[in-house]
Order: sequence, then structure tokens, then C-alpha cells
Amino acid sequence: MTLDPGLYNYWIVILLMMTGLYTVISRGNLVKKVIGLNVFQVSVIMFYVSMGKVEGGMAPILVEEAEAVYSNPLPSVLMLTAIVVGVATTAVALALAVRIHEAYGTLEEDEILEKEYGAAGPGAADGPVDDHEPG
Amino acid sequence: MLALIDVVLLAFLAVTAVAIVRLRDLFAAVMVTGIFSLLSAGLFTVMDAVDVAFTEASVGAGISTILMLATLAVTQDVEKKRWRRRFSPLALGVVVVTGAALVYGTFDMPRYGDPDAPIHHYLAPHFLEHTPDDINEHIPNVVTAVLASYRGYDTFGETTVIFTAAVMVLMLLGGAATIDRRRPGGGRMGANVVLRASAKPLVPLILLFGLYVQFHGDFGPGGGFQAGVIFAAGLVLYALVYGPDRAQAIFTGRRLEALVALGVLIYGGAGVAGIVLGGEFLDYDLLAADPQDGQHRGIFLVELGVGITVAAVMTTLFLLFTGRGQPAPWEDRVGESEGTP
Amino acid sequence: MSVWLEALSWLSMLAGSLVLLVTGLGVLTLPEYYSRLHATSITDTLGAALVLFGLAVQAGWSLATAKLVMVMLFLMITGPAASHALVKTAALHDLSLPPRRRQEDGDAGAD
Amino acid sequence: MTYFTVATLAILVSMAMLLVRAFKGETVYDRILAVNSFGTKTVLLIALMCFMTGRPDFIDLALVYALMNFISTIAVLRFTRYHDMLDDDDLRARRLSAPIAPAIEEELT
Repeated sequence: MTLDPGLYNYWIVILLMMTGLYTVISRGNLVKKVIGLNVFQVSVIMFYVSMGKVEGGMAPILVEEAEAVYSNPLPSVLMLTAIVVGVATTAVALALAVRIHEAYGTLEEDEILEKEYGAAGPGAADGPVDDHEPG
Repeated sequence: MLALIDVVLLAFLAVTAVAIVRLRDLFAAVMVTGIFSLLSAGLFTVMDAVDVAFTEASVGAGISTILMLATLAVTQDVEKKRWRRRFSPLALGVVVVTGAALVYGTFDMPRYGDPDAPIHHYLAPHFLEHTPDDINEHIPNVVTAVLASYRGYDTFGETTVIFTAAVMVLMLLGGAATIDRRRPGGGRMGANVVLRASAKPLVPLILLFGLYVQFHGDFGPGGGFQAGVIFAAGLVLYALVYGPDRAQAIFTGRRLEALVALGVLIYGGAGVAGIVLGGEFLDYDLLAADPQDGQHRGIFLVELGVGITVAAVMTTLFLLFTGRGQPAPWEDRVGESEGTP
Repeated sequence: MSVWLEALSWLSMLAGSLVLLVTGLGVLTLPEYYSRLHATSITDTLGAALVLFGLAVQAGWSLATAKLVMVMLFLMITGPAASHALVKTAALHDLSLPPRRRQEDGDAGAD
Repeated sequence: MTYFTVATLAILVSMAMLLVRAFKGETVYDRILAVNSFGTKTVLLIALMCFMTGRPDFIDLALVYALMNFISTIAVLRFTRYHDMLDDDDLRARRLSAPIAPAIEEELT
């Protein structure tokens, strides 16, 4: 196989990162935002791990061979803990979402703002309010 | 061949990410997130980061998905379609410009897998060469050695972050943590026979496997973080099939809270022991007569502490989320049609 | 490794690959949920078992084989259990089988 | 090496088809089905990769995948908006009230 990914990995990582960012910016649903953050997080982890790979290397678990080539263990260490910390912080975000839902009865950003500030709240200036919402 | 797998899986990953954004049914989006983390864990294996793959598989595909589902079960599971939601030119513009700038930046990067990249010439060779001398020749897993010993201070911080997160979720959701038997995922001991029969032999096996991962982490992929999550996953399976109240008969909230703290204390204790014995914080060399034995003992204790904390935190999180009360009365969830993209 | 073992491993993996392709094809092309479920649940278990068996023959008698057998056993317990849960969940709720006409039409499902 | 290649390609193609199903969906159950089957494929892919890289003792990874896939499938079914469905009591209760297609009725008994 002579396929060489070159910089392809990094481009996909950037695509993922931007997808996550777009979700966080443009979606009003809080759980969707958390999902977007998760996508973003995975992309960062992927970026680090991609950099750690050495061509023809193997996982940094030492073997008896003298001439073995290993991939870089350092990104693994950093990202391993980052994943577990990531799920813990995701849990905090989700817990906040649950409490917000209990308080406002919705997870939609603009509805929460409406409940907080009334119909002409800070969200109203951003665009035309279309009240023909089905269901 | 591995390069091909890398390219194809990354392409799948990109498509999946776009699908996640476009799905308006949050339930479906969370499920596709499951695929997303399975794919990324596969990619970590291709990139030789087996420990990361281990963690991502257990955390991303398992616990994280379950927590999101539990959240959806007590809140709403369809994103509402209102103004500003479908398409946002401003957000797209920001994203495209940022993305273009980042892509421009990558042209200065070493290509994927380049052995001459600067990252491989600074600390990594040191760790790979000196682990058998500095730490212990019987610990071939360099990731574990770096995690628990070279960068032990950092890992201690991360364990504390997990501890803090658990405390925060307890503060947010712990108040009314009573299990309502009529809630999704709650109560109900008379679960399905087939599931009960297949889960019964699996649960002890999973717990055993968790212990194996915990204590085999020095020699192969694994360690405290992974083992903790796997152990918690066993308990979660039990709670899912037999009902959380049965799981809570053994792991009551109080005991779990104590375990969350115990793990951090073991870790900190191993560090303080170094000071007491006349060295520095987290200096394992002094824990035994021979520095190498001391290192092994220190790593064992630290990993044990991490494992206990992570297992207890993950179980606590699951029980807290599923233990939340009924959805609010204004949410009429019955008869909602499925939203498709 | 003897030629026979090699051939056995080859055959097993090849058969497994075919079965796995059928899984994908079935899920993609079959017309409704229950037939798709039918396509995946059986082929998943069989294909996985075949591929893992092929790998186990490759590995010879080692720790890796023991682990492969564990994976195989695990998939054999969980696969059918998950399929059972899937069909039961769907059957009890909004999804009913389409009317019997599918069979009268003469096999609309398989192609 | 060739059979690894054949099996890997088969798995990748199969994965692509499952992805399409997971995105298209039709019903929520189709998605769950696709995700579950996708997990099995990942397990096999990991097992193959362990052999390709010459470190067959990493099969532990495949085991974790298989495990998590099962648990998350069960969790997904537990938390669908049509919850409670995995209970036999519930089944009996529903059979008295809800109209279930006769074909399924036969199969469940």
C-alpha cells in the first residue's frame, strides 16, 4: 500500500472542529450544543493523537526487540486523561441542562430568553420572530 | 493497509459529524454520536494510541452516550424548529473563515506519521529509553509510566477535576435523587427474561474484566481510568436490566460518595507518603527499599486511586441522571412523531 | 503453520467477509425494519464468529486465541440478546408489520 | 496478508452501508439497529488491526468494544421515548389493550 495520508488527517480534524463549532454557535438547543462540544473535543483529541503517530511504529508498549520503533507516548497520556475529564465536564453540562429544563420547561435558548425577559427580550433583535411553529 | 483504514475511517467520521449537526431528532443525534465515538476509537487504534482507544471506547461509546440519553429522557428529545435554527449565514461565515485559517496553518505542519517531526525529538525518546531504568523494567507500558509517574502531578490534577465534577453534579441533581419507578430507565425489577438471563453471567465477567484491566495496565493497554469506566459499565448494565434500586442496594449514594473521595485520598496519600519519607510530593522511589520496587508500588497505588474514583464517579453520575424525577407536567411526550432531518 | 490450517483460516475469513457484506447489503436494501433486523442479527453473529475463528487459527495456541474466544462468546451472547430486545421494543410500540401482502406479491424483500 | 485485506475491505464496505442506514433511519429502531451492527463491525475491525500491526495481545480492546456496544444498545432501548418496553409485565398489559399486528402476536407467544 503506497497510500500516504499526508496532511489529510489534519484537514479532517479541522472539518470536525468547525462542524462542532458551527453546532455550538448556530443551534439553540442546549443538548445539541453539548453534542457539538463533544464533536469539537474529539477533534482536538484526534489532532494530538495524529501528531503522535510515527510511520511504521507501534503502540508505546515496549517489546523485547531492540530495533522496534514506537509511536509517541506523550499525546496518548495527555488525551487519555482529557477524555475522562471531558465526560465529567459533559456530565456537569448535562446536569445544568436538566435543571434548566426543570426551571423553564424547555431547552431552547430563545424560549428561555423569552421566559426570562418577555417577548421583546434580548433575543428579539436578532431576527424576525416566526410564530407559525407547527405543533 | 493501515493508511487505507485511516483514510476511510476519517471520511466516515467527517460524514458522521455533518449528519449529527443536521439531525433534528436529538435521540437519533445521540445514537449517531455513538457511531462517532466508535469510529474515533477505531482511528486511535490505527494511530497506535491503544490506551486512548480503550478510554474512548468505554467513555465515549458507553458512559457519555448513556448520560445523554438519560438527559433526553427527562427533558425533551426533539429540537424545535424555529427562526434562526435552520441556517445561519453568520455562523457559517465565522466557521468557514476560521477553518480556512486553520487549513492554511496546516501547510507548515509535518505530514502525518513523519518520524522527523519535532514532537518526536524532545521528550518522547527520553520517556521511551529511560522508562526501564527510571521506573521499572517490568513496566513495559510507557503510557502508564508517564501517566502515573513522570506526569503524576498532572494526573493528580485531572483526578481532582473528575472529583470536582462529581461534586458539582451531586449539588445540581443530588437533592431529589429518588428513583421513580415509573420513569424511563427507572425502577421495574420484572425486566425482560432474555435480557436478564444474558446479563446475569455477563455482569460478574465485566467486573472481573475491569479488575484485569486495572491490574494489567502496567503491562498492556489499560489502567485506572479505563478500568474505572469498565467497572462502572458493569454496574450500569446491572442497573439497566434489574433496575437502579437494586443496584443501589449495594452501592448506596453514601457509599459511592465515600468511594469518590477515597480514590483521591489514596492518590494524594501516595504523594504525601513521599514527603513523609523525606522526599518530594509523589516521589515513589522512597516507597520501598529498592527505587524500582518503590516506583512499582507507587504506580500501583496511584492507578488504584484513579480506578476507584473514576468507577465511583461514573456510577454516581448514572444513578443521579436516571434518578431524576418525572418530566415536568407541561411536557406531553406521548405521541410525538419522529423528527427526520 | 500447516497448509491445512492456513487454508482453514483463509476459508473461514473469506466466508465471514461475504457474510458481513450481506449484512450491509441487507440493512441498506431491505424494505422495512423487521426484514432488516432479520438480515443483520443472524449475519452479524455468524460473520463475526467466522472472522474471529479465522483469526484464532492464525494466532495458534496463545493468549490471543483465548481472548479471541472470549470476544466470540461475548458476541454470541450479546448479539442475539440485543436483537431480541430490538424486535421486542419495536413490536410493542408503534411499529407493526406491514400487511401480509408482501408475501402475496411474491417476495418483495429479497432481491 | 491477503485475507486480512479482504476481510478489512468487506468490513469497511459493510460499515459504509450501515452508516447510510443510520443516517436515513426511517424509524428510530432502524438507527438503533444500524448502530448496534456498526459496533460489531468495529469489534472485528479492531481485532483485525491488532493482527495486522503484529500485536495480537491487544484484543482486550475488541472485548471492551463488544461490551460497550451491548450496554449502549440496551441503554438506548431503555431510554427510547417508548420506555418501559423491555418489561414482561408491560408486555402482558399491553397485549390486553394495545392493537398489535397479529403476525407479531403469534411470534411473541
